Amino acid sequence: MIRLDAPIFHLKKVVKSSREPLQDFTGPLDLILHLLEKNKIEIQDISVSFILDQYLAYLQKRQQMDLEIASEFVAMAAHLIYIKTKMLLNAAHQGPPSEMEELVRSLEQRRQGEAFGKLKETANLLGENYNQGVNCIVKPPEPPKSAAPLSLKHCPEDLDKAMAQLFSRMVQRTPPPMCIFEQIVPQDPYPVETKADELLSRLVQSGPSSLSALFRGSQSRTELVAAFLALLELIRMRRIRLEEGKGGYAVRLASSLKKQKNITPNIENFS
Amino acid sequence: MEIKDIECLLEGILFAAGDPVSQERLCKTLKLDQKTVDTAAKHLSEQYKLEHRGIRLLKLEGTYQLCSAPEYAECIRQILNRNKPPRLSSAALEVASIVAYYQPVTRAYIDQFRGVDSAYTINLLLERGMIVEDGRLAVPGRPILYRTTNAFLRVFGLSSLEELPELPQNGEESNH
Amino acid sequence: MEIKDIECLLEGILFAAGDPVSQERLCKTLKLDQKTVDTAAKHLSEQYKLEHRGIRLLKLEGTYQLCSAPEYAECIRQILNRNKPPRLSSAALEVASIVAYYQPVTRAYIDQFRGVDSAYTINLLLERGMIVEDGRLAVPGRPILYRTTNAFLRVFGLSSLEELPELPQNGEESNH
Repeated sequence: MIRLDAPIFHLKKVVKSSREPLQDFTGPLDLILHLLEKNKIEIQDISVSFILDQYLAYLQKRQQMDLEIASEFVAMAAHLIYIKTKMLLNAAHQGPPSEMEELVRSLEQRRQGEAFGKLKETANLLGENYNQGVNCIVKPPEPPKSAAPLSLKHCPEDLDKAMAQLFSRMVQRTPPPMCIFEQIVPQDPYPVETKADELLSRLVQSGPSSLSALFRGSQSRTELVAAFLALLELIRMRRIRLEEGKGGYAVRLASSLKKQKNITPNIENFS
Repeated sequence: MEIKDIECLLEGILFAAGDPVSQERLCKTLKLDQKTVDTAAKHLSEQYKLEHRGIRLLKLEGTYQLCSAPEYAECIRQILNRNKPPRLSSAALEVASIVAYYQPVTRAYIDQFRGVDSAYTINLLLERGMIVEDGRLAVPGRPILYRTTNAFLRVFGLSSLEELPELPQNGEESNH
Repeated sequence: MEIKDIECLLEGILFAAGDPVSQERLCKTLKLDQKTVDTAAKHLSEQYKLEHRGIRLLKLEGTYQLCSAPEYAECIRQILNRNKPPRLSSAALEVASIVAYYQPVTRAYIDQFRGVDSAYTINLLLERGMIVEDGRLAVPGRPILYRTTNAFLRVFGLSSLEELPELPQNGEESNH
């Protein structure tokens, strides 16, 4: 990963006083809040597109990014767009106080808050410490050298209890009575064998058929499934052939069987 | 056990642990009184500094932790291919300070104090392990309380919260 | 840089790394030749041993690594373990019980008994040495059979399998 220092953002167009030095702020939102606080800019003057342009240019420049910085940008951009949207909407409808007004008011409150001012001073003091403190690098715990089966401690009764629990679960697991399923599966599955018979006699009587026609007239889901399985099995046994035609697939009897009459398919237990 | 042996054992334990180990647990397991453990720790710590060793012993609010000597940080990062943690933004510093001085605090309290929504910054500090959730306040909504961690003390070069610089006087009294 | 400084720096680097660090990387980043690095490492390693320090320096296949001194292993384990002795999860207890009472058993048998997939738990018990593989069942697929070990007996304070508590009454007869 490319190592990135926090980028510097220039907000020349929106900064009213040129005397304010452009500081190397860690995030653009920080910079904006700082400037707002010092009355150097007004939130109305912030051109969202201007900042977004810088942001996008920055993204293009860096293929690999420090995710932390990138996420700060995304958060900032989203925040600004939100404020701007609220502003635009409020210009048209005189609604409740806008986010912008709230922000400005909260900034004023913030200026008034003495406690906060003092805390900020102290925070800056702490910030200097931080630059030292981050250089104390800690290490991850050492992986245990040996598995610790010996330090495990159980009494034999734990085994007993575990078994009792298992047995009680097993009782619960005895299969539910069939009557519960009667509603769900109202009839026996359609036998594949019967379906295969049907399909063959239909092909013998009416000649080749389209694939979909063979499924038509099925009364239930299981009959459909049976038809599908029967088709597969008949193809496997080379009784019928599936051919691709213009309008889709056609099913015809395999030529060797065409002349035979009364074919009884010999499909073994695959239903 | 002589004090020298205790020092060596302490070194081994703290090395293996990596994380801070509480004084209490050390005393209990080694069957030593607090004073002995503390003397050994202090001596070990001084020795590290005196001999310009590559490691340092930190005392953080009733716990001990080893860390690398700060003067080698740059070289270590280079070898291990690690980035220097980004500077804390002033927002993060503010939130960390509010939590440090007034802990345990709720998010609403921090928001009110700063006059802006601090959700993003609180999450950042949580991710960096500098603050943790510490129960909930017994009021409607049961908001989460936050407090600082040992990692906070470490990165701010403090060995306990008592070492926080005093706030300038006539600070307002405040509630959560 | 003097050899003493290199030693201290090496200590700091290896401490922060935790994992092994290759000689090559050390030489390259510190801009030192292999011999110098090796001399410093050897000296540091000897010093650790001589002074009965809590850490040791290992050289393994062109890498260096710090680890805690083996003579303190038991003590370290005691401290770093949680306060209460670790216990098996209820899943692990169930699997251990099934193996204990019905051994040798296959995984399929355990799965069926518990009604859930037990692969992870079986591996855990294998890793902990509480069960071992014991041949294969002579059926298609030749599934592995498991039985309990002496370590299992030790953990449960049993001197033989005959001392296992009697099974609860409603125990069903079952086959593999």
